[in-house]
Amino acid sequence: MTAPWVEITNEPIDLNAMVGTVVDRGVGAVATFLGTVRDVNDGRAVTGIDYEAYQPMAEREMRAIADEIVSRWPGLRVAIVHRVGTLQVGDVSVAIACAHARRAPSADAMREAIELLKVRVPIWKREHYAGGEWTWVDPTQPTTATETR
Amino acid sequence: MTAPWVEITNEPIDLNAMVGTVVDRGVGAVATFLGTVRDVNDGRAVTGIDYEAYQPMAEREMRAIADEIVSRWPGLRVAIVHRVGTLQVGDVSVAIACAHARRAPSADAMREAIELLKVRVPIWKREHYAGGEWTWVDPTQPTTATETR
Amino acid sequence: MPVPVLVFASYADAFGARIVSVPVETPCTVADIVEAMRTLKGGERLPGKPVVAVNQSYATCDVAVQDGDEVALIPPVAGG
Amino acid sequence: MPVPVLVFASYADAFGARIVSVPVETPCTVADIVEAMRTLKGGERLPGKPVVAVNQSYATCDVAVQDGDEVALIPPVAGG
Repeated sequence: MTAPWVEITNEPIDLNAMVGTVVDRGVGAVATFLGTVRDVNDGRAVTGIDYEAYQPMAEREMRAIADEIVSRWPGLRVAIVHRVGTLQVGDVSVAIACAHARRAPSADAMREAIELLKVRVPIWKREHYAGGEWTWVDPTQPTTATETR
Repeated sequence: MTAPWVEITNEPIDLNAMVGTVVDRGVGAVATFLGTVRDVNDGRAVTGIDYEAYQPMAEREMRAIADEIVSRWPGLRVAIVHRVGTLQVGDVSVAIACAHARRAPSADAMREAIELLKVRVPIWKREHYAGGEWTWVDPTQPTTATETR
Repeated sequence: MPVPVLVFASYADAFGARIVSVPVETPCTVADIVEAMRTLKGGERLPGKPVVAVNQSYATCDVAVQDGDEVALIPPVAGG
Repeated sequence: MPVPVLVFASYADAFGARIVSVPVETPCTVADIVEAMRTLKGGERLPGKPVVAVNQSYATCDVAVQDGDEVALIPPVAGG
């Protein structure tokens, strides 16, 4: 696969493979970002997260983000992969790789990509907590209500 | 191996393995940086790079950098690996992985780590150019003189 | 003809389905669809201004919807 | 007793060796070692203020060097 590689997947994310798709002979720097499931959020013990996506639109938005950052940092090569399904603590949910001749553009583009992804790409997560409660995370709310399974 | 993992190695760098050492249950974000050998530098066609290190001091400085960024971003988990020997275009020369509960510290620490590495760690590179010339790269000089092999 | 609307995550929980058949006459607007959805069971759980996508692009409330368009209600996103 | 000094990269090319035996009397200073190295073949290629490490830490020119210390001359670094 060639850059930009954007994908919603059910499988574990292979960062080495993503880096392989963005590196070419003109690349001197690759900045990557990984989101991982951590065991606490808003002070609550998290046991796992279900990720759900509106897959075709999510891939379309991810591709739009890739195109936007490439137009802002010409020569950039981008891969964005988001995993869906049930993830455990420590699993990688999203990976972004930005490759460029120079390190500042690769790092700046990586930051921009994850920020844009978080506000625009139609993906949702349901956090499960110790004790069996769960909630759909709503970043627009200061705290989120929970439901009991 | 546990974080911080710092190493000078002759072997290809496995980014997935590095990420594995910095992710733990409290980590929500991992920012990584890879330096790769590109086919042109200062307008000249590069055919390969020899990296040389003062290994024990290089590892000591890399560990000092890891310690410094951990003290600046508490909770950070760091891996820094630099490859030495003869590298081809596209090969990874250096990899840094910074893991944290939150993405801003992971990304900021990654940027700081590569900047510090480039000014402090005793590693040198000899670039080989199309035509057989080569030079030890001196970032303190605007342009570098070359010698013929 | 009713418009099938894709719903996700908390909205799918609210409506108890992943596709909701919304009783409107096409052509109509995004706003018409949202208002019609409020009258359905679960619709009371929609926020004041839910985000809508038409044909996989974010759409403002005045955007027209024709037969065959893919309409989706987008809960607050939380990827990453 | 001469001090063995580790040299690397372009400095190793200049001196034609990776360890240079520098004729100084210990204890001495980093500056003494650098000045003694300038008198050796290849020493004319050293910059005005070469960077020195003693026992794997960067050292200013007034740092003392004893027998057994590990001294190294550090060319401009270019890692990454």
